[in-house]
Amino acid sequence: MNSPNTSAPARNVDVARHTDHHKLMHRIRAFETAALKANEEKLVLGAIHPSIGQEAIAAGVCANLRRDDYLLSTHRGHGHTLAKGANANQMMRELLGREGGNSQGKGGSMHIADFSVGMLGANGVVGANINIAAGAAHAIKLKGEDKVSLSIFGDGAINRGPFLEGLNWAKVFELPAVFVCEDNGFASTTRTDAMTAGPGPAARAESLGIPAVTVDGNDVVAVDEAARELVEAARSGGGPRFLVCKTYRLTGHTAADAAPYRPSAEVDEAWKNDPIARCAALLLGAGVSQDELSAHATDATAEMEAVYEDAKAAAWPAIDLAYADVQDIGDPREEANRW
Amino acid sequence: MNSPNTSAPARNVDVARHTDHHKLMHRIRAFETAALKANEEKLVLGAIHPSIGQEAIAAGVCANLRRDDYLLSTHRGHGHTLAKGANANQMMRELLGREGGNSQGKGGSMHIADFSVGMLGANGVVGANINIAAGAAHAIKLKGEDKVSLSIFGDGAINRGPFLEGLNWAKVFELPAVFVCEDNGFASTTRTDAMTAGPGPAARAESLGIPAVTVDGNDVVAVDEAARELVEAARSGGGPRFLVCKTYRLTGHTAADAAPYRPSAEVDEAWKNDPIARCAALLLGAGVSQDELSAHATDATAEMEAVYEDAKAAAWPAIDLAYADVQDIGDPREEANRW
Amino acid sequence: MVTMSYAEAGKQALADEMRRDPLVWAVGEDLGRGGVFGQYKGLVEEFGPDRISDAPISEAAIMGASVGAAMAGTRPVVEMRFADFALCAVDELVNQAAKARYMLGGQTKVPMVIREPMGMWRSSAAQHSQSLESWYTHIPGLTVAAPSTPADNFGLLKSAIRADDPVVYFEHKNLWGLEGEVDEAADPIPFGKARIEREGADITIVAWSAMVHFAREAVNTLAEEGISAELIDLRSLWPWDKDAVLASVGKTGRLIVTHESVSVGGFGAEIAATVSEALFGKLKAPVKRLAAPRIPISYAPPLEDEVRVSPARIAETARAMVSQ
Amino acid sequence: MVTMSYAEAGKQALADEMRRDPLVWAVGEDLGRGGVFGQYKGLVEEFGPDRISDAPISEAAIMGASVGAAMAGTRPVVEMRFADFALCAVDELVNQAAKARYMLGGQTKVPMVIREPMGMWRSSAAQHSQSLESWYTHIPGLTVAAPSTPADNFGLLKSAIRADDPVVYFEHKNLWGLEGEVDEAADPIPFGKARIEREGADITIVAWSAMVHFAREAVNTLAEEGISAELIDLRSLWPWDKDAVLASVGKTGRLIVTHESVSVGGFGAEIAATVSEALFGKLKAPVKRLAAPRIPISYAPPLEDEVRVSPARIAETARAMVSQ
Ligand SMILES: Cc1ncc(C[n+]2csc(CCOP(=O)(O)OP(=O)(O)O)c2C)c(N)n1
Ligand SMILES: Cc1ncc(C[n+]2csc(CCOP(=O)(O)OP(=O)(O)O)c2C)c(N)n1
Ligand SMILES: [Mg+2]
Ligand SMILES: [Mg+2]
Repeated sequence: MNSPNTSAPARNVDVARHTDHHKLMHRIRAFETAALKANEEKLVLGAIHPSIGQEAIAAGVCANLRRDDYLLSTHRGHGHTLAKGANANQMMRELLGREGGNSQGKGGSMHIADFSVGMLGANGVVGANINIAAGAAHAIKLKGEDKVSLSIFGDGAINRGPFLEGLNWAKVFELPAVFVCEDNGFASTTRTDAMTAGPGPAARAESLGIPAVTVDGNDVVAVDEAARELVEAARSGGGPRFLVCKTYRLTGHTAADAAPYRPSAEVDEAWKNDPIARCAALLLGAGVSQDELSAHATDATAEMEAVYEDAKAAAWPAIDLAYADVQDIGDPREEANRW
Repeated sequence: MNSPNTSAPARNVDVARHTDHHKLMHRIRAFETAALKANEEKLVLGAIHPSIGQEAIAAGVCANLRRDDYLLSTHRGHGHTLAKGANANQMMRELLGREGGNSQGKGGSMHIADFSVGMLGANGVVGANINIAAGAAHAIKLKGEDKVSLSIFGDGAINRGPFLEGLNWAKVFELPAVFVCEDNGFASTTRTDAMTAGPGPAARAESLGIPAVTVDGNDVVAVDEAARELVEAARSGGGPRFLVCKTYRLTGHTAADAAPYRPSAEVDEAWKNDPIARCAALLLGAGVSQDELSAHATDATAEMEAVYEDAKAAAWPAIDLAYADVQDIGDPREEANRW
Repeated sequence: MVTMSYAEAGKQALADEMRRDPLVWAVGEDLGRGGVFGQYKGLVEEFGPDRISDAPISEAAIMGASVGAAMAGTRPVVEMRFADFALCAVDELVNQAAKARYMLGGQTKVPMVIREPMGMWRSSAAQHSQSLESWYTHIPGLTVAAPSTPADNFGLLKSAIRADDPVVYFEHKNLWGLEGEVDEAADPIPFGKARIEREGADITIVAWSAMVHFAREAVNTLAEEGISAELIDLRSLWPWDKDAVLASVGKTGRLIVTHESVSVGGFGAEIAATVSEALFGKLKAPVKRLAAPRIPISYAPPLEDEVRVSPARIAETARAMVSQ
Repeated sequence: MVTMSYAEAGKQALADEMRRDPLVWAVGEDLGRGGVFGQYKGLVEEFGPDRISDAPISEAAIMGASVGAAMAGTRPVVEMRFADFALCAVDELVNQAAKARYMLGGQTKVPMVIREPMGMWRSSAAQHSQSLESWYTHIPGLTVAAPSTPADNFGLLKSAIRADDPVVYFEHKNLWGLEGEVDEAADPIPFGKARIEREGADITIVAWSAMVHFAREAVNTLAEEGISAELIDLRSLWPWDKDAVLASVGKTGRLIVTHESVSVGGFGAEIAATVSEALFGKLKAPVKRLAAPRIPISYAPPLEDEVRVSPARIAETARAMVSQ
């Protein structure tokens, strides 16, 4: 599934850029580690889907997006959202259902969104973000803007109808849309290849006239470079593009899933291919000190522990919010039909 | 779109088989001609979608199906249904909403079906028959039968989600399913290629691991030969197969559509490629007399005129049927909630 | 005041709003050739194919892409062709469009209009005839409208396009050709305001969409017999004009709710339940629902007609209630 | 009699029916590993992967293929995982499964069970919490069930699997772990027969699914205060046991209908409208619906709780009605 090769080939290393990746990946990992702790402490209330092991995709892809570009994500969206520039405090508050969460505690992890940085939402329905992203790209085209709209989804999503409809749509209208498939080998407890016919996501995209590139999704440099080209092509009027990132889900499907359906040796092996360690090795080779690299980790951990403390201390959202933002027309309170 | 070449290359002509095709195509044409007349006389009550010009697909494909194989069709399904062996009298009665129609007048043209010959229904929802056909194939596999399930749909249907989901399903479960796309260049008033990304139906099927063959759909011999191989492969456990038949819709989308959105020269040109004329030319070349060929036409016309007369004379279905076959549980009459 | 058809009124409203706001656009299958009922005829010539946009046969994408396009600042008008086909895009409407604003804590709104031609249209059979308006009244976040006249189609469609949230907009297929007076300078008609089509003292009849016209026939018949019926056209079902209905039934003491869709689980139940509760002890007769039996819609006319509530039946019911 | 959980009862019923009839099979995502709620645990070991079949994430194909598989002589049990995801397959359910038998003039039946885990399950938010049972009561051709106990889940699921037409089968996510006595030798429970959970004289409370348990709490509280409430568990909503409800309300003169789904357009409206009409002049108080406000379901517990009807609120309402 993923390349077990942890030493990157010799290449020109952009130290500043990859240092940013390294920091960001640590921040994502630390955020999710804190979220898992919060989950154990029963302070996260709904399901959370960690992206541990997949951080290179979030970092590498989003490094190529502007703040005003659009991003649409999945149930496994913490990393993407952080990488797009969302505020970690607001995100953690959202996961804990507290006041000051991005969505005022009304959405939680599976609906994480931050419109202030162009992040238009994770989604609880597999594949639903694909058409929404195509539509955001449609708006960009209609308004004559130079933004792109990028959606990230899993390898399980490619079997849903909206995958076909959304990609066809983006190509028919030649929209500035980029589709990124995180191919982590699993859809919940099922190995994806058992339920996926044919050669996979890239071939499907190509059959719809959309150029597709496949990369090692645990190599942040490869992801970054591929994404740069694809985003650029889409932004400059070249029509939609497709990126497949091969990776592995190091945790269970949700925080509650111990993943007994796969051998631990497989997981151990996959840990050797940890994208953060690979990025660190690259930077070390390029002359960055181990101390500095370690500092990224400890800084991230400290940041996210504070983020968690902040969220823990936050109040519940005001009850009135239950009736806010339903729709402008009609009063939902009047319709409560209670005694 | 379709090959304008009306003279078939020299080949070994199976006169008996192609004579059957020729007769059948004339019967389909005559049935629809009668239906159009019925429509003009306001005796057909809902929309009808003629398949005039596409008869070679119905004939060539269904010649390779057994009576107990399953067929699922579209809104444009008269030809397929006749070719599967349905009774023309029952069909015309159905189109006129009369007693003795296949579905007792409850479905009409768009829901034409004849379970006694394995024809499980046309469909009013574009693309919906694809999943249903995959499911019938699934049942065949579960029951260990040697049937196949074949669905026919248009080139517009390949942009609907069920196309992806149904083909993926059939391949994942290696089902005895054959998918036939009638590529007639139009979806209602819209040229399909304007709304279809990428190289088209065959490439999409192949991206899902399903072998696909493209033929001139106005050449009944080519359709027959290709279908034979594909049906055989599916029947013998080879998994699903895909057939694209290039053709042209000689009439409007429905009987009510004068098709002003296309130049008449284009239609005139397409008439030169009439599949019936092409088949006749082939048989003539193989020694069949013009008289015999003409007799096929006049016999078919006579048959279908009688069919129309029979339907015209038939009574309306009994009112009680309105409440029959809703479901076994619960009485719909009781729920009429009328005074 | 101009005379125009129901279809033309819709077209005129859309064209006006598209002239007024460059962010309004329409998308659906075959729109470039005027739409299947001609309700977009000529618009592509004025607005071009980007704003009167064709679409692949991809209802889920039409709906889902419009959600994204709405979030990204445009105002899509979505054409579903037949209300039945909107069932190919329910996740996009119910799980996405309707919930996004709330679920995302007000970070976005989803201004879109979903046009769903509804209802029985001679011998269209079970997959091209449905009226499922009650479904959408049950979904928080959605507004639901069902105009019965050209003037209402003009005024309500304008409101729908200007609304900042998704509006499910049911046009009745049997009304496309209906002619009526339209004041082209009139303000948009707000949702939740019923139209008292006829004042009366003895019984109230509540209807919407095409059923208003059947009810009017019944009211005329009753008038000849000296029974004075008040006919209320709800115009929108969510919100619905509870005040107008309660005021009317408070006066007449009797209510018939009639709709084309299935009686069981239909919106008539909501109205009947609400009125029965609010006017408990003040009604002169039980509230009566006249709607379709719980059967799919047939192709053959005599069977199809079993599903229709006729003016005669409405009149008969009213007569019996008044003499009770 | 054996004690088992609601989830186990469903599993047991399915296993029994699969042993009895080799044409019964189940299909859905992750079934091979027991299903997301463990409700299929161990079944693949007994029946193999063809009959406890995994599926791609393709709800439309799961539903649509099952329609075809049912037409071709098998009896699929379709797992939708969350009722919300069934919205990705509404055309297949409503336009195809529900209508095929009728539309094709009785040439086929479509025996399939659509299992839809429903309802609020702490902090699952707007896309994983919905209760849309009223929708399906509105669709001719569909049977709708919503069991509240292990015994009912056992008996009703058996009936659903043996039924020759599509049954939309709502299991409540909050009930999976609920334990109860099940008679494994009992006959399947027919649809349309309510269970009188508690007899009473002063007021009738009608509920289904998880709400039965809230209502029972309220009934207990009321009993301590000397108010005798009759609690009816409908078990199936289509058909629903009108006779039992009318008999009960005929006796008590008062009715509360309570459900977890949104009040507007909910099935409570159908019951309230029916009872108000049938028992006109015989009621001691207006029929009261207690159900959710018309808002999506929030993630944060205090906001989510705004959607819930509590036992306290049911008791309070009953108290007020009885003292009226
Ligand atoms: C339409 C739909 N069906 C099923 C689910 C349940 N579900 C949630 S995540 C998931 C697996 C998704 O797999 P993939 O797309 O590969 O993403 P990953 O979890 O691997 O990131 C499933 C089946 C859902 N959320 N939506
Ligand atoms: C889901 C759905 N969307 C739209 C329609 C309306 N419609 C009926 S036929 C048709 C065109 C179909 O084109 P194609 O699949 O190429 O078949 P053809 O008519 O050319 O045989 C359309 C859009 C429908 N029946 N179902
Ligand atoms: Mg995956
Ligand atoms: Mg076509």
